Amino acid sequence: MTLALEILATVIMLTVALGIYRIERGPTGTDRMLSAMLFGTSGVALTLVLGELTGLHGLRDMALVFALLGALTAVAFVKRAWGADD
Amino acid sequence: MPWQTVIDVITYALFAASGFFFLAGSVGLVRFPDVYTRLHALTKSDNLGLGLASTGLALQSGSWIVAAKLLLIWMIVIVAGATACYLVANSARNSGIEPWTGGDR
Amino acid sequence: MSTYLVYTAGGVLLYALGTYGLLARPHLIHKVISANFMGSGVFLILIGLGNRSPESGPDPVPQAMVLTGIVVTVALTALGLAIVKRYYTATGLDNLDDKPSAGGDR
Amino acid sequence: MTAWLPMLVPAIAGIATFALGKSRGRARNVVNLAAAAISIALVARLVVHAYNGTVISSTIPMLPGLGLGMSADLLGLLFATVATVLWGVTLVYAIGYMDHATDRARFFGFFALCIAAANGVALADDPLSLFIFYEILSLTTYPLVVHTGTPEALAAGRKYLFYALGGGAALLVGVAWLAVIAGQTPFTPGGALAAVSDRTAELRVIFALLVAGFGVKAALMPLHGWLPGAMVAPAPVSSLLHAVAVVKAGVFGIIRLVNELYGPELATSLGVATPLAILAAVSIIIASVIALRQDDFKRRLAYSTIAQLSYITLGTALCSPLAAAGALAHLAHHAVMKITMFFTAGSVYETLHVKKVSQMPGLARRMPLTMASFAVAAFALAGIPPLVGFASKWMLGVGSAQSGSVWALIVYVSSGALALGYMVPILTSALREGDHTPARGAESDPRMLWPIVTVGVLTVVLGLTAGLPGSPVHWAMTAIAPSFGGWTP
Amino acid sequence: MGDRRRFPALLPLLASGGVLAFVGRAVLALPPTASGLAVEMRDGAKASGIKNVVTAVLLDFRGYDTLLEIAVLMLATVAVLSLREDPAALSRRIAGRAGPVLGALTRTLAPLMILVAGHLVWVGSSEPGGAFQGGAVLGAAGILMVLSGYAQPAWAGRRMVRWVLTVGLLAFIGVALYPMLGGGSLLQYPDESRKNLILFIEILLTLSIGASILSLFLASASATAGGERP
Amino acid sequence: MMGIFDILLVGTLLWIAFGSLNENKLFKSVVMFIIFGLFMAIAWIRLGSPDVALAEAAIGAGATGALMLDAVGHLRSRATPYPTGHESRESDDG
Amino acid sequence: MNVLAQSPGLLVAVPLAGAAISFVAGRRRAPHVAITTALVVLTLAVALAVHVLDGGPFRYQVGGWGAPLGIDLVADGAAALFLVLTAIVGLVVTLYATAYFRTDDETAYGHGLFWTLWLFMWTSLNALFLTGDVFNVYVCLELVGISAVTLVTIGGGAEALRAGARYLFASMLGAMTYLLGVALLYAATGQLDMDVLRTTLVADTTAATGLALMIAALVLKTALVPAHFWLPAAHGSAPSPVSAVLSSLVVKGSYFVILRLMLDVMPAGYLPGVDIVLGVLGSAAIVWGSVQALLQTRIKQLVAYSTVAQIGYLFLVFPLARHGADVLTLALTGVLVHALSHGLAKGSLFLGAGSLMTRFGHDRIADMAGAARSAPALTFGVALAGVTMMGLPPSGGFGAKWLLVSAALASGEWWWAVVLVIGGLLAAAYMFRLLSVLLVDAPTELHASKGDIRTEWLPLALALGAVLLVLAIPLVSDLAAASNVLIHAGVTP
Amino acid sequence: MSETPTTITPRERLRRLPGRAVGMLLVWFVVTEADIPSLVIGVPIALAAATLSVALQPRSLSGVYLPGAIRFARFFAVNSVLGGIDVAFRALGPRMRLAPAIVHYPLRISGSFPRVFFANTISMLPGTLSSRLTDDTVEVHVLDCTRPVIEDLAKVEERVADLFGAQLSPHEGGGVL
Repeated sequence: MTLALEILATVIMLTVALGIYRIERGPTGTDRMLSAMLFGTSGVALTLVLGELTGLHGLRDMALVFALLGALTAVAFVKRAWGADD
Repeated sequence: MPWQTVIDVITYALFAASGFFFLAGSVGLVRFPDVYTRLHALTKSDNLGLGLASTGLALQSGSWIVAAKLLLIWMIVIVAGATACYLVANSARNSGIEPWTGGDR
Repeated sequence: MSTYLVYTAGGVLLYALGTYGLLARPHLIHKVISANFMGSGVFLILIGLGNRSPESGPDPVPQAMVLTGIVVTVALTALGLAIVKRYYTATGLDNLDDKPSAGGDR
Repeated sequence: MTAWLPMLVPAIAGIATFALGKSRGRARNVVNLAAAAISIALVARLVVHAYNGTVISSTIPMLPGLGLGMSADLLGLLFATVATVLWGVTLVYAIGYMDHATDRARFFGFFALCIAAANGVALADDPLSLFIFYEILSLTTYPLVVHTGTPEALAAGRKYLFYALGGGAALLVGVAWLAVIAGQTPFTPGGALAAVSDRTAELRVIFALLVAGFGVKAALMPLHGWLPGAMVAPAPVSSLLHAVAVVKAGVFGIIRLVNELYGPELATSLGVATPLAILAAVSIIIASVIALRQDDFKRRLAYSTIAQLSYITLGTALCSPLAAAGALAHLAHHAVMKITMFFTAGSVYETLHVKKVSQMPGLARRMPLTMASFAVAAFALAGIPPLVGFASKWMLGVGSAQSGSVWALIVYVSSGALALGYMVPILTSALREGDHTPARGAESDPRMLWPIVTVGVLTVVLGLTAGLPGSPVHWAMTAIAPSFGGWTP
Repeated sequence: MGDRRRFPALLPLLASGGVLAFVGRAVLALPPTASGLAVEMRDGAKASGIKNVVTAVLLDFRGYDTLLEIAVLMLATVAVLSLREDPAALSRRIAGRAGPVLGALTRTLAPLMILVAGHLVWVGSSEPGGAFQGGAVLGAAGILMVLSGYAQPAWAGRRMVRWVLTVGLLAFIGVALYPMLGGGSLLQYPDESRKNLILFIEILLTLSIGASILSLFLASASATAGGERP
Repeated sequence: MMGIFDILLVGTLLWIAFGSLNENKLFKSVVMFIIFGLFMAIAWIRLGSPDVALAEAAIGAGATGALMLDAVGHLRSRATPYPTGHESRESDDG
Repeated sequence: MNVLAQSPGLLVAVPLAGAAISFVAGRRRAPHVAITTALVVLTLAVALAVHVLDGGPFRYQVGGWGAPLGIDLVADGAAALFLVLTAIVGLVVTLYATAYFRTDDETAYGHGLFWTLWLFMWTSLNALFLTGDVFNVYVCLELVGISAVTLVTIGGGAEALRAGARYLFASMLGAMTYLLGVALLYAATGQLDMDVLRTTLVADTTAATGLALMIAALVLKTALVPAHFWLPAAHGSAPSPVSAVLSSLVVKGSYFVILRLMLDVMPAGYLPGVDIVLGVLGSAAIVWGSVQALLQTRIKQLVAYSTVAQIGYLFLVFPLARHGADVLTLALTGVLVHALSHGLAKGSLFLGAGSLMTRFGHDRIADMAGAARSAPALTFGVALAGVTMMGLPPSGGFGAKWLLVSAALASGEWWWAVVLVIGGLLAAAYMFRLLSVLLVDAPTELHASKGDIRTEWLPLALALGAVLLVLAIPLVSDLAAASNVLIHAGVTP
Repeated sequence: MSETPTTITPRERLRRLPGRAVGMLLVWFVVTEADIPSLVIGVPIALAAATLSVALQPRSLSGVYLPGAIRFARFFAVNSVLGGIDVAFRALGPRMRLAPAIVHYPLRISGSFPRVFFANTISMLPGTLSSRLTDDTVEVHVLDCTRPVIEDLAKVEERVADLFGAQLSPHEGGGVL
């Protein structure tokens, strides 16, 4: 099971890293925000998997926090930095 | 086949599927031509990937309350993700980003 | 290559990168970001090096220090951004070199 | 505590003057005159004690291992007496002179502080204390030099500061170095450095530093540059400070240095006295020659001052008892003579706006009393007996001959001749017929006239009484004797 | 900071390169195992009865650091408040309510955030969590409410908000001073009430930290941006 | 396996940091920075510091991002005035 | 409750509580809170000094744990001196600020939050002077930094904001570098308490690197040349009471930590050459700062550059410390006296400059003629402060210069004395450049408006304090003898 | 689409509080993973959260219809998986089969919350993404306009209406942008 979790973690890590390519490329600010949003989901998953892996069950709270706050960045982007793209 | 092994096998499958969807989401994010299509990739696959991974983890934990908590997390992610998705798409529309309709790619 | 060393090395690189950014990037927000990178680099070094005790697990003292450090960094970041914004309102500049725009946000 | 009072009373008067502000002129005059009277009384009391052999002293701790000490010995009291008495006289003159000037509170305040500092210099018990008051003196003089606020006054002030602070810096290093190698070294007749006399190299450097420090105020060439320019200050300032307190503080420092810090013996054996003497001799000749060619009245007096101060330095540097005593006596005598002259210069300027020797024709008739006093002082300065300058010059000459320095005697004699050379033309110019109409009634404001007459008379009286006990000459010999191991004249 | 007209970024490059070499050498010179103060701290934490060692270090052993850290946060808040523009101008700019989608999100998430913040404080003594984490979530809830128009920037300077901002620090100081009455030193909690006092402080601190983070945002959310442009 | 994960994570961190600074587009830098904070939180988990991770997550995903984006919005607001054409179409959400 | 023994804890807690209360008290009542706090803190600082004089240095265990588990505060003679200095300058600045910041504009001066920020700064300074823990120093430094930066910007205006931003980034760079140093030091030694470090520190690359980084960071925070680039703008464009505090106290805070690290924590020669480098940089600061001050045309810039120069003196103690206990005693007492006298005099100068600027409505030195007549007390205060700056007797500055010159001469390294003398002369040059303008005669009707009694006389009071400090030197040297630096160096008082 | 400005009395708010508080307490229970002692602080916090909830959303959450909810959940789960698979294959396919378009869908469902719910649901389902919600229409971005989008959306709308126990008027049709 550990190995499966480790592989899953690495894969998720890889996907998030892939998402960074989108920030690099853009072309609009909105495109870049997508990567931040990607983390809202992948980060939760990564946290949960790592939490299971390390036996730190308290990390479920951290996943909860990620989930709760994940949208905040997008909201802030839309409400405060809107138009701050290319 | 002992019960635990069954669970483990199911978990492996769930994890594999989860990894697949995460990967697909990211590939979509990279490959899709415009903001709106990328948003599709992001919201659908990743939420599905998270759901599958959570299910796997819930199975492994073998505790209802933990499963409930994981479900709660997933639900929150879905609600937040859908809203964020709407907001971003909306702002993209408002800022005049025209959807890609094929052709120039 | 042990885990702690990977993160510590990353921390050192991050710190150096932050230093460079803080000194060399003219845009004020870049400077704020750079300072944050420096902070994160230091935190990585602190906790990375605190992870060298195989029998007793990670050292809690660096963790406490880093928690304090994070709070302080947040405070500094908020203050920095507030000053940058006021400065921009007052002068229309986003750098300290009197250049109209130090690279800007295009 | 008593030893502090001659310094503290003028200081308090100065602060009180500031506190009274610019409007309360009468109160200010009362305070200052009263302070002067009290100071004179205090000094007199101390003199009586000192003559009876009890030296009142007191030290308070200040720096680690070092204290701030005051000691009312005869040597110091001579300078203190000169400063205090002439302060009283000058105050009267200044009240008249400054009648219409602005910022009088500031003027009189710093004036009193200057005297406080001068008394501090006089009674300081050790190099550190001396240095401290010496620097205070520099500082409190600056506002007086720039008092008029004109550009030339500011330039002169700048120059003055440049020299004074440079000298102060040299002095600081010298005094600190001395403290590092010898600790607290209270002035002792005959020398206080016996314990460390083997560190010759350091002691030579320190001597040079200290001479450089005191030499600035003593206007020892080439450190004299500030003095002629500083004459732009109001006349009372020039008279008191540049003829009495400030420059005398410099030579007094040299006297303390040679006689009571190093001691004549050590100074001779280190070989530092002779270069000092030569420097002083050169200063005398050059300054006298320059004085000959000055048309500006006060400038001529200034160069005369430079020459006369070097008399004292030379006499001290000869390390001969009689010359040293003569130098000390000349310190007092020159003060009386020079103050008369500066009073005259100020009076002439304030009343008739005469600044140059060439504008003087007719002056003798216009201001006979003033010019008579000036004439007496001028002859005294040239060393004409029985006036006051004669006695000290005689001692200096004889002393230099006794010490085997015949060249010094020649310097003294020739400069006496030069003094006549630059003083007599002033008198002849004043006696000539000119456009100044004779005065009806008072020649100038009586508050200016009478101080001049007083010091003029003093010039004569002190000359006549030079042989009596208590006269500056006797006093100087008594004060100097211990430095030369019980020498009796 | 460096002359970038003629030597672009040469000085910074040297500085960071120097740091890299210098620190790298120092890190590599370290022995691969060391325990620092971990053992002492764990033993100490056992004695103090707080299961989460990090929390024990933060609020007990090095509580003084935390006191000052809270002061830093409050100070930064005061600082940002002092830098804010005219409050009247602010509320003119930021008006208007959220739309239905964002509003629904806020209405759903904000109460949940409060729950989670409370939970983080509660578990802080045994699990990861604590006042700062809770406060951060609380602050985020506040920010979300600001962004969706449920909270007004003009509140930033209000007396009520000031009180909330301060109450944590004041309580902390009070608890820190309290042992002095009995002859103890600053922050020397009495053994019998240690846990409760820490929980008490943490709860109030969470409120203050949340208010701080919200105020940091409120006070600086100053000018036109996003949907609020004129 | 986790060795790969660690190196991937640290490499990504450095990549993000470098990308954030090696960039003149302010908004990109800021987004990179926000992502950076989230990756740091993961790094803390790997270093066995869940408390720090939680703090970093809470602050990185919440306050810092919002503050940064607000600052970007502010700095953009005057440098290039917004086109005014959108107002009529604007819904209250965006 | 034994106030004397509890004074270290109270010296931090009281101003912190004051800061919090002043925040909730609101704009009108905050000044009263600040004045009350100032009086209490002054009392506490004096109490601490008395306690140290009576019984020598003592440690105060916060939380009762004791090092290495907890954090200890260290109350020794040097700390007591800085605390008392802070309290005195703090009280005067507080009183001055009640006049200076009086306005009806609600939003002026940071919405009336000056008081809170100032009390926070005071807290952090007290904490910095007392702390015995290297990580706690970091927190304190950040507190100082944030409050200082904000106070610089509190007057508003582009110049102040620009200076504040520059200051902030310098401060960030310093803080992060310091923390990196702490990280390495902790990794190498596993200790954070300075006293434990002192007894356990052994030769070690990592620990040495850490300490070197810490010192470099503190040097940046102290604005020693060439890390002074942020100071003149920050100190020059802040409101005057703030400038006074920054120049007279804040730079001393980080300097004090350097002093502790260099002379107390590290064994002699632990970082070879660093003491010389610091001395040389100090000398460079003296010359460069003074020359720059001489070239300034605006009054506060002049005073700010003077700070750059005066900071240099403080660093001469390090090369001198290698020459045995006697020289160390002289040099340490010298820098302590210098820190005190500079603190008082620079406070006076900045407050005086503020009053002059209010009076004239501008800050150009050249156009300040006639000040001596329209504001004699003020001019006198500036002059007295100048006397101390120059190191002329009778003033605290003289005592400091004397002690340092003596130490230099006693060590045999006379060139430091030359630097000191040159510094004094240059100080005289720039101070008299200012004074000579103030003394110039000029029509006074233009600016004859009466200043508030506080803005006229408080600068003079501080300057008088700086001058009269010369009489307190025995007391200072007693306290210096009760400092850990000297006690651990084996000096018996 | 603003809410009707009917005032809600404090009494009404108070009446909603217990229900919300119970709900919150339930969430608390889940969040703390059934930690009983935590109720000491959980009860007041749940009350606080409920108070905030009521303050933000004083209106009743318009009674969810339970059988509808179950039907909706099943529908959502299946379609969400389908949505994921759909996008995944489009993304990973060698030639991305994309034919995006903007569709305006006239809303039939009423009430603020159901409409938002509908818009969010659209975003989570295969090939659709709501991008603007106005008073009477929802603007939807579709990945593949070759599919019968309007019909799909109508089906979703029905499910959502079912969830809230509401009836829908017959459809008048929408259009592709």
